[in-house]
Amino acid sequence: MNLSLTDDQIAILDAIDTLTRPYAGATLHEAGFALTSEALDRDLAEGGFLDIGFDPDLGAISAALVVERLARLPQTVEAAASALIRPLLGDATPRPLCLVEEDKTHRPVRFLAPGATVLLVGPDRVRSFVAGPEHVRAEPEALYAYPMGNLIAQPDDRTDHSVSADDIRTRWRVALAAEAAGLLAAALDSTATYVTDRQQFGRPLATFQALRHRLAEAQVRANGLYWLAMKAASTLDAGDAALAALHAQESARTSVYDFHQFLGAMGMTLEHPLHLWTYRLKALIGDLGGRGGQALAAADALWG
Amino acid sequence: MNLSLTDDQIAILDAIDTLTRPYAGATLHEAGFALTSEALDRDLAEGGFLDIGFDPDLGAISAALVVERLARLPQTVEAAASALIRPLLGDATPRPLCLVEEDKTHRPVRFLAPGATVLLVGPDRVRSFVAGPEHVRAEPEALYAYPMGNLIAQPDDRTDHSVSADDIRTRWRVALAAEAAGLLAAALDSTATYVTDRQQFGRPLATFQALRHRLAEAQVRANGLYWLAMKAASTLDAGDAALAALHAQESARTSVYDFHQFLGAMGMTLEHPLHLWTYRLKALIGDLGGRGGQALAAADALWG
Amino acid sequence: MNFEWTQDEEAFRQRLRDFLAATLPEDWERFSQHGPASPALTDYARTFCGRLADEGLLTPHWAREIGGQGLDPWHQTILAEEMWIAGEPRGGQYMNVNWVGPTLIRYGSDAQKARYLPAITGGRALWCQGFSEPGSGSDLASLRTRATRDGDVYRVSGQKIWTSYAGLADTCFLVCRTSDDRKQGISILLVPMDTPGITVRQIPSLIGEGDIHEVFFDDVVVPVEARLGEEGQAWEIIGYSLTNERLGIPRYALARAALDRAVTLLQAQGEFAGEAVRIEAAHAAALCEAARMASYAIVDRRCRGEAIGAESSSARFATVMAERRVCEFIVEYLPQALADAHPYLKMHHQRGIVAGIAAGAAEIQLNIIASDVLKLPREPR
Amino acid sequence: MNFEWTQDEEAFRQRLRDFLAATLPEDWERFSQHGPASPALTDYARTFCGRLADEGLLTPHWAREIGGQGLDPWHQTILAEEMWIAGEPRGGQYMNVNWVGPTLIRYGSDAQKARYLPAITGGRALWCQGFSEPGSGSDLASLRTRATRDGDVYRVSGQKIWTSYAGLADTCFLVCRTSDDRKQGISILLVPMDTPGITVRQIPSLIGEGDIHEVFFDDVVVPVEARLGEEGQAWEIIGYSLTNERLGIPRYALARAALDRAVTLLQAQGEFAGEAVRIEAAHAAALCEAARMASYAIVDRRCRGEAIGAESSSARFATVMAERRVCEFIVEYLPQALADAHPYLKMHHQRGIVAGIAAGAAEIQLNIIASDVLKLPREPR
Repeated sequence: MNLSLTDDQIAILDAIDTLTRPYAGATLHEAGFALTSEALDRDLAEGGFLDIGFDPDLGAISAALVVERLARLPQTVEAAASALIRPLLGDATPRPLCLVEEDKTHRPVRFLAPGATVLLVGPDRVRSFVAGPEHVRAEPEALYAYPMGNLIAQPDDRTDHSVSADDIRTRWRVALAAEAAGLLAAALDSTATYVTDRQQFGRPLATFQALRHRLAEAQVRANGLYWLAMKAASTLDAGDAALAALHAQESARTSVYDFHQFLGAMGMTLEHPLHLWTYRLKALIGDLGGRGGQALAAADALWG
Repeated sequence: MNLSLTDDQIAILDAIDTLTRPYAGATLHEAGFALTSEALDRDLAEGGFLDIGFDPDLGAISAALVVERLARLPQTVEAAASALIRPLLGDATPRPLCLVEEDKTHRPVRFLAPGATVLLVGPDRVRSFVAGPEHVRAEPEALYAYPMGNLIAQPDDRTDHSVSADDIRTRWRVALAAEAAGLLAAALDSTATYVTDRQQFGRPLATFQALRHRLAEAQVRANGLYWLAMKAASTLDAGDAALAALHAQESARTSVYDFHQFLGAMGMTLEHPLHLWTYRLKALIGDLGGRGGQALAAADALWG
Repeated sequence: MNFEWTQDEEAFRQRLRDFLAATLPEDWERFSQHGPASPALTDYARTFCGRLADEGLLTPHWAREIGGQGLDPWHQTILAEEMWIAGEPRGGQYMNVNWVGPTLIRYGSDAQKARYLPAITGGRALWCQGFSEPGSGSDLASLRTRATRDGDVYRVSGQKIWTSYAGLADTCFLVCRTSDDRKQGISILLVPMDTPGITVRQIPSLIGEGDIHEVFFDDVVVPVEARLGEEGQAWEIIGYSLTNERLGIPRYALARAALDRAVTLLQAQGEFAGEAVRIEAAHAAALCEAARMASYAIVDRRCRGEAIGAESSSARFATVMAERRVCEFIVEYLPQALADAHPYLKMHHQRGIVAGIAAGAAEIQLNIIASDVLKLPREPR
Repeated sequence: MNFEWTQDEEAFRQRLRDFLAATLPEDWERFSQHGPASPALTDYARTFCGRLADEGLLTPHWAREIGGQGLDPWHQTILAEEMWIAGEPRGGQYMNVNWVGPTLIRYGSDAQKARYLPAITGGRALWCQGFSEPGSGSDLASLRTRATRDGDVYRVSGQKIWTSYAGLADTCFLVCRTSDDRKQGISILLVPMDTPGITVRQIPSLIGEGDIHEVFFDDVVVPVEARLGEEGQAWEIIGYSLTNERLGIPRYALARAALDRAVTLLQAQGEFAGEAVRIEAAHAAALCEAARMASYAIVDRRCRGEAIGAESSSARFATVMAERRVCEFIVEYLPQALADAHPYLKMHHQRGIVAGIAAGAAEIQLNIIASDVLKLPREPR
């Protein structure tokens, strides 16, 4: 076992840090609830960072590292599905790639807009189509910090993919866990900074033990999630992926509440960026049946 | 709505307090893991305190108050099933009354010993028999602070009871919730006393905020459990009973760990009485399918 | 112990439900999701509260001599539950009848009562609560907005933040510093919001339109007669107000209603069959009912005239646990509830996430429980 | 990143498993449930560790020049996992090879090494750890057992508590006070347990036979040569020891093994079909694997020669979470596991409940994470 980053991985992450540095310190005053950046999306795509999973030498583990790192930015980019699932579909698949459970088409879909690829994942089959304006109703008021759209219609003509739906779900779980790991780390970091600066009762909030312990527990979860996600990306084992996604959704649930709580009323505003990470985490909690869905998948994989 | 105790209820609880006062301060040095008292059992039975549920004017709510109060004692007495379930079976039923799920006879049974009544509760039927020595193997080493026995055989001749198994289960849940409420209150009280006295880092443990908050949350749970248990005893509604039992098992799970944690190594000894309440709580957590069982019963009752 | 509602209590609840059904407009749910502080709802609340007053349902729990009907705390609870479940059509006026009015009645001068109570009991007033400041949230005693005595007036300068309803309120219940003593140096002024020198800025928020604000006071002149109670009496008065406010919002009731609504939707979609979703729903329901019963235990004590102390913090925290679990249930199993299709559930989520923060952070409640219910020795300061 | 075991690592694990299968007696599981400190297991451990030593498996992770084979931390981890999963047939000797030996090697005099190391590497030694006192548990620096210099000897008086293995140990790793300075005034003495003036009392416990004791020191004479390191160096030495101890017990591995065992039993009984039980088992497994990976991340850093700091506390707390959840799963779904029928699971439960308390309470780990990983400002003292 060797958990060090390879030289390639170090180089990729360094390049991402360089490319994204201008975006990391975004001011939020004019931002909407879902902060996006077309320029960032274009730069990442042109730099090939979302195609790393196509390279067998780099593989899903390197793609997962990219997804985790990008999720820490205030701006959201559709990276997780593109980097981890598109390699099973082919590089001609238009981005963004929107994952939809076949029986949950009534839920708002992340990044859904005309031109996006909709991937319908059923129990036993995987189909896709490119959305036109007639298939989509934008959902600008949804309380998630992703751009969301509703799927209001589907074309008759959908592409059947000769990939296993189980493999897609495994990679979906890896993508979810890697993205959640980055979101959780960024939210924790943002919260830790706030409570270090914010004074109450004559001392920084961060000096109150109850809060310290809850943030420390979030650190333990974020750290565990990072490693579970990376392991699952490396093995692409169904059990590893389900455990990672379960830990992601459970950790999101427990941590999001605390982070907003520690920001007090500031956590209710759009002037502090915390919601950009926490409300994205909320949007991931219901994927693939929520914690129950991941747990059952894990139990199947682990114990039959 | 009127949540005050009636004069009768006040008189009963006062009488119990008087009767049990000599037992409340038991020294533990010579006590085994499961602290019992034949004298206490006899005094309670002879005083009619375990038959209160037979009196329609007092009813299950008064019986539940008795069960809750008795559960606070260091000594354990088979009161919950006798006080709340025996009224459906008849007062000629020998005590102790041992509740057994028909498909879980391989689990150790609280208070099971020769002479006890074993009540086998199946999905649709309720049967009983009086255990003889040939049916029981004592389980003195089990890590529960109740006297436990294993049911190793059953007689062919069992009494069929013309009561609804669902009604029995509802009362079982009420009994469990009332007993857990008393156990939880006593365990919390014992822990609060210890951390108030115990000094670390030059101050009482109880002055550390993280611990204070976790104990305060246990107080919130204990208080909620008390009221849910009493309400369920009053209404004998299947949904109320399932919610109370669910809250009991969930609160037991979350609180027991913390209480022992706050006692540090002292919580690992038999010289402090905490385990008398906490390990009884552990023994209640698996009843009737555990939290999942109560939750599903509650969902059925609430939403169909 | 009797856990059944009396016939009278049942009838009162039914009367409220009938009134709501007859009064609220068709599109109420979509309309109300913008939040109780939105301009539209604030405007509507004047109509609604006027009708409530006409029916004797605005302040029925107040004493008869001050315009109420002297109904007991159970009725007050039923009133609060039905209004909150309905999406609080009283808007910000719920504060008036829950604690602003009672506080004015207890501490106000005759002139203050004469000036402010009729608008409250008539359903026309809107107050805002000038408590939190940028540097003092939970630590209220550290507030720095200064009221300097200058003859017959105070000159007020400073800043408040997180102020609900400030954009549309007519009067501010303002806590400010009149001397340097931490707790004995703060006083309350009743300040018309159109007084020159007051500037309000709305803060964009997660929780609803127009809900939170910054309020700046720049040498605002307030007559001494506008002071509520004595100089330095604010700490006592606020304690009284908060006790009322803590019981003011029966969040457990809306949380349970939202949970039931979510379950109904899931059932309609065939998504309430698996054990996982049913178990999670039951956990949420258990916490709602535990919070309800903990709250009822307080109401019962109030009915018996007993002092309500730290136990109300226990009920408050139970409610925070319930709100949290219901919000989590809905996020996990009905994510579309946070979108346009389900305004009632979206409204619940927006209000629910505030449970642990508004009116005394959850952590403060835990401190109070530890010290005053469990009687643990206090933390060193 | 490569998450696969190397062939060499796999082979090492298999060799250990083969050794255990060939060496442990038939009735090992029933026998081992009495706990690693029981007389029977302590006795057996001498035989077992002697055989381990013969096979070169007792201290393979030590450097070659001190009797080891210089295997890397991955091999040390595999060794610890396989032993702990097997019920720790090394008994109390696991402490010797994990931290007593390495600490002696780093801080001991030549005479101390010559006296104590051969018994450790031969599998014959049993140490106890004289740290906690009635008045100082987590707050080690407040200890009061006094060692007073008197010419060439120290005279030791005081009391230790919660001392594992004290009843049967041959030597005590004793922390005591040589001056009044809180942290700089404590020193370590290596004290034979048969020294006159030492009295041991076993404390009846929840966690296994012979596991915890009180040890009384009444004017115990200890030669100055028995001091480990300098006077006042104990704080530094203990820091070094604890860093090793924190990684010493891979509780996540036994927790996961116990979970798998419990699931197998439930499957055999037809009780692993419902969603509820499967979901709970998966949650427990996720925490076990999260703790495993957090621990492996530390091992990996050790392999690269990096300093291990506060991150080990994060791995420790992850392990506490995992142990807790597995214990809770078993109590809820397999309550018979805490009884006579399932000695392996009973053994796990007894050891598992200690996870948050032994070797630095879980709360201390959280303090360390807050201060040293998250870099939050410290609490006031």
